Amino acid sequence: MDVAKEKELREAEALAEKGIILANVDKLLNWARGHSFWPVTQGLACCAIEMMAAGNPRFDISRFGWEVFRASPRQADLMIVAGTVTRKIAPIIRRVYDQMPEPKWVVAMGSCANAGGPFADSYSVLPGVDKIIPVDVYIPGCPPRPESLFFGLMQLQQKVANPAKVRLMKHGK
Amino acid sequence: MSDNFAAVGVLLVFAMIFPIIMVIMPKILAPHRPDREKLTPYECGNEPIGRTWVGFKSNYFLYALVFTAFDVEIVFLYPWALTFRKLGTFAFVEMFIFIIILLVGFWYAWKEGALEWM
Amino acid sequence: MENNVLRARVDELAARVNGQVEEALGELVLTVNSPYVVETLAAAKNFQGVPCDFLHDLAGLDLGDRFEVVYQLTSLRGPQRLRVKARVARDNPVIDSVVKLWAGADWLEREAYDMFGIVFKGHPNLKRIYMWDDFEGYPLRKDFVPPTYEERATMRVRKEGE
Amino acid sequence: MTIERTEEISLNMGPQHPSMHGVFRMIVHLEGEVVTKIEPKIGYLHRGLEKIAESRTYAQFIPYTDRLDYLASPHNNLAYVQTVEKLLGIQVPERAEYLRVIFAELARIASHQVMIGSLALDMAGWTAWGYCFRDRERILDLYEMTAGGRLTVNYMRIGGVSHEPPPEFWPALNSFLDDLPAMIEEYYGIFYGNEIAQARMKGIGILTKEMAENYSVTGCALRASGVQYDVRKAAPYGIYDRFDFDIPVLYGCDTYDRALIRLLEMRESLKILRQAVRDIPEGPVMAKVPKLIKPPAGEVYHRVENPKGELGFYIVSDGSNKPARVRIRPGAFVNMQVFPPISVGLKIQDVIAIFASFDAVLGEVDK
Repeated sequence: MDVAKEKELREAEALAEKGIILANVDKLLNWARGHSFWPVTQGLACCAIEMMAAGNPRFDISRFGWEVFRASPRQADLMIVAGTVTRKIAPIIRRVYDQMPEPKWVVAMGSCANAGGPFADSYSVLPGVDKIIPVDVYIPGCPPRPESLFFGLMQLQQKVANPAKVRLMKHGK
Repeated sequence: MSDNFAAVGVLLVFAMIFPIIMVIMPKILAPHRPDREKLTPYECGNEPIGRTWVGFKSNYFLYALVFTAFDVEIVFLYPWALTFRKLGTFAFVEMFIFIIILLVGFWYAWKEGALEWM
Repeated sequence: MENNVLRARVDELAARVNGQVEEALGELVLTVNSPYVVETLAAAKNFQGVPCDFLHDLAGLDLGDRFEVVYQLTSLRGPQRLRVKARVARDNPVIDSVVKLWAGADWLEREAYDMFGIVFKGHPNLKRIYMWDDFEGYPLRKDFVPPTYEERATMRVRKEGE
Repeated sequence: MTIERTEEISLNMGPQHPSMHGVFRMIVHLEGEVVTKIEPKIGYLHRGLEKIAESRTYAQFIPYTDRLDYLASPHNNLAYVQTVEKLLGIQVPERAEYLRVIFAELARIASHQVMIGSLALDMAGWTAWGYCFRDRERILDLYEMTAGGRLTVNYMRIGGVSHEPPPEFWPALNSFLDDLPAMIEEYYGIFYGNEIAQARMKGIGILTKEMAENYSVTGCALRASGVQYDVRKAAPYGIYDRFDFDIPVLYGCDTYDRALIRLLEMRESLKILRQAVRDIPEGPVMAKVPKLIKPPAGEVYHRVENPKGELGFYIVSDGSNKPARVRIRPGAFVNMQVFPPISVGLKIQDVIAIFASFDAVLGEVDK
């Protein structure tokens, strides 16, 4: 069954489940959330410098509305894990993730956060942040360029804007 | 001086209702799933250490006192500043005596070092 | 001129602490046994004329049958450089700490303890510096068995008061 | 009950903190706002680089040195690669030496720009941060044009450099060097000349000369405490003895001088770059190096003037193609030991400025 029909079915199912008003409000909210992520500053290693470069005048993350880097997880809804996750910092990252309020997403930036990267066989590195927290978007690269960080965040925007597609992928798996 | 207080009334009502709406909106729309881990105090990701209920330094309390004293003074100045032309010179002189008295208080606070930052 | 003055001082010091002097790629290396290390370094610190009074680096070394603690000495006042290697037994690796001579050795010794398990007697607060406190084993030893993938993939439970 | 004195608040400035330059953690014991004790805890980015080095061949380890001090990655390559060349006894061709000096000095300028930017940002100086990162992008373009990578450049090889820079590298480099003096003036105007920044940095975090020498402090922190010592002059490596530049030294021993000396060093790096661009010879960029590098058994210690302090490599080889031991002596790791003693008795916002003035990058500190 082609994707458009499937999406059509999902929309109908969401509509029936929530009723006309709430479904539209949800769509509006997801649109708003997608266009204004507030990332918590979880810069660990070299990818953090590329994340800073993304926040600076040349690449300028504020063209997309994601430039508000909040230091405390209480005011953030997106965690960009930028850098190597060592086993010593793993519980701390898990706790910071838990302390973020509910509509939250995680972007694993860089091959260290994806699967341990060049240090995967080291005794003190966690092979991938998805072992401890659910990750939504993986961005390859060591360190990924700011443009690929934006591309990854745009994929997250798609994912947030239409959760039906997410269910599609889950069922599709 | 226009005295249509209706505008002030509308502003007052709107000023009360608008914050209430802003408070209620998240309760309706935002998902609310507290769990034990989320409710622990945030200390850069670590286990919270040390007692939070700690006797803080007394200088902080002095600043609060000095501030409220002169804030109340300004509250008295506002109505006077709006209408002192109609009240004539007596109120004018009266207010300056009031300010001078408070200046003495300010000088004393300064001398006693209440304004020194730790 | 500089070099053989230093060479003379080092030879005379080596005689006193029965260490061996050799030349490795243009650098003097003085190898001593661990009990003499503090005395050697104190003497090297105030050589007349060519004091090697700046502790540049302190590193652990696992040579299979024994450990070695390598001190790189340089100086801010001259080109003299000296490398002192202290042999430490592998079964009970204990050596005197040089924090008294150079306060800069504090974290370097903690790192050597963390990575090799070499105990520095007299160190003010000898604890692991890189690994978490209840990590078993000393990673840079040749016979260290690294944790398996499954063990590394799970989040470690944090000890109280870390 | 009467409180004779206030109780101490112990505050966790943990690994996830905007002004901790990565994942440094310290427990600060406060008396009101005055710091009474600091317990630094590091190791949150310890990736075990020295253990990894023992299971990689000599050439395979070069990209790992980029990730040590990832703000000045060509400079780390230079340190490691020169150590192995000392072990092998290889003579690097002239042009490669000059290219190495150009990339190393560009790395120094980029690293100092990030240091000035993050020091200003830690004191809420957003403008200086924006300016520094904008100008640093031009250096990253030069890296990318030549070696493909922006941050972790991996440009140097054992025996030379990986390849010749493209023809448009030289005009871009010259235009950057022409604009650099104006950039330095701009940074001074925005950040150093601002009296709020001066008031917050002058006289804070005094590191005396004897204390610096006793704590084996190296690099800019040492030169800001009145010791005119720089490895490029004291024990010249590569071809640094051919360039005439002088070593700036300041005697204020405080945070302001530790920050100002980096600005002066950028001016010196400009001089070196001008001379390097002027008299770079033609010729090959890579020496004849055997495909399989197996250095003779032996050991060598080599140190380099990294923008963060002196970076030392101690390599012990047992004749096989993998090193028996690679010991990395990070500059910032040793410098950080002096941070707790000099910041006791100051206010907490001063402690943040002192920490930023030491410019510790946790990739290098934690190895």
